[in-house]
Amino acid sequence: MTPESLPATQPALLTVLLFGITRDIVGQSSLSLPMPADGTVGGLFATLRARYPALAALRSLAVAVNSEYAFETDPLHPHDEIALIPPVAGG
Amino acid sequence: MTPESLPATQPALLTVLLFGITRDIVGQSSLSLPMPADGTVGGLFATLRARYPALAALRSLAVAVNSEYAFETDPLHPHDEIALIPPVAGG
Amino acid sequence: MLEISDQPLDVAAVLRQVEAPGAGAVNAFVGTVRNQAGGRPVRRLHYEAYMPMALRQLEHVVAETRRRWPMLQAVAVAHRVGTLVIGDVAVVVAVSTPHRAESFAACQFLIDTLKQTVPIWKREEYEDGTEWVAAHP
Amino acid sequence: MLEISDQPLDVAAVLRQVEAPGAGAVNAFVGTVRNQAGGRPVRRLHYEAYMPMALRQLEHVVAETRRRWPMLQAVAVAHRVGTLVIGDVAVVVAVSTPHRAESFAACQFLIDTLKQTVPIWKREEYEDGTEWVAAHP
Repeated sequence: MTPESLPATQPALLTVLLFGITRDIVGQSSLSLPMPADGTVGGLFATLRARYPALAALRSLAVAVNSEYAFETDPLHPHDEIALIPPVAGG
Repeated sequence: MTPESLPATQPALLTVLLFGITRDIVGQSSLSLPMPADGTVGGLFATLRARYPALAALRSLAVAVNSEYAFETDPLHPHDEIALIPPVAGG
Repeated sequence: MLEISDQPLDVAAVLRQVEAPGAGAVNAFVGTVRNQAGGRPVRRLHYEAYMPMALRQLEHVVAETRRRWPMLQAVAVAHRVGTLVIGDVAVVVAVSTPHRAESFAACQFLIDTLKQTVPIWKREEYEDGTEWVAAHP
Repeated sequence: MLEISDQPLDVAAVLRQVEAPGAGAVNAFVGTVRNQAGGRPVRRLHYEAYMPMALRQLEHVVAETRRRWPMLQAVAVAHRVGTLVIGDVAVVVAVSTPHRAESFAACQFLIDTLKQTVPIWKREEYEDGTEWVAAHP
């Protein structure tokens, strides 16, 4: 085995829950994604926008970490509950 | 009979309904009063204030004629339904 | 529905009156008897209305509300008279409109104006006496 | 009481939650399903919530409302999820306060903020398709 293939060097996987129109855009209700290189919410946004250009057309898009709205600079951890929050429309 | 005692020269009587604190002030739920000399709501106000000085202490006092708030210059007629309206406090 | 009644008010029934297929928003105000007024414990309230002037003036209030909010779908007002105890419902005002903001504004205008113009009076009963509310400055 | 439920909402039950002996004023907002949206006939609505984030955010909204209106006595919110037809109740917000004006202001703030922050989505179903409400500019 080369060092590159050791489990310790593989990026951790994040699970991202999808709701509303983001579930329709992605075509599934959750995504498994590698931890972004910078380990932040902003890095995750970049990955998602690159893979799913339709997300850019939404009125707004937020990321929630453990049931709270997150800032782009917030760090992500492998066991966080992460969700993509398209424009809400309760009431 | 002198002309003064002829029925035609006696002033018409008005009935004034009393509610809330005005009923307490007057001590009865309606009053029979002569038509004021000028035949207006303002004249009736003057008669009432002279007889019941406690009315002047109220926050406001209105006269209603036939279920509508009346102006001081409005004329009164013997068959009008007249009421004294102290400050209202519904709700 | 405009009602002045000496029977207990049914809040849910008043709300049902304003349901309408074009109305996405209902706002309701419910006024109840508080246990105190200005820090003084209240035991009971006695409401009286001058009927039919109260109903007439209520109609004027509703007409003016409709004039200001032409999109108003339905209005219902029920006011209690007689003797009420703490927690009893004294008044219910409900309106329905297509959208939310108008429902709040119209309902608030309606109850504010009702309190200013509809000939209803209330006498508060305390441990040691009674007083006509708002009678004196 | 903060509730997100796939069962029909009982408006009267939500109102009863905010009764309080020190509260003279109750304001309630009821959002129902309209028969059209922007002139387009609506057949049904499908609501979904991200639980438990929705409950957490609802708690934040209530906490902020209490911070702004410290005299608030009680608050109750019930939101429906699942498939709703015309006339169904989607949301009920009720607050009680000592006086009238605060009840309107606090209730309006609560529903306005709920709509901005609580992760609930709705998809309108028309004769010829469906659309996620507010998703696009």
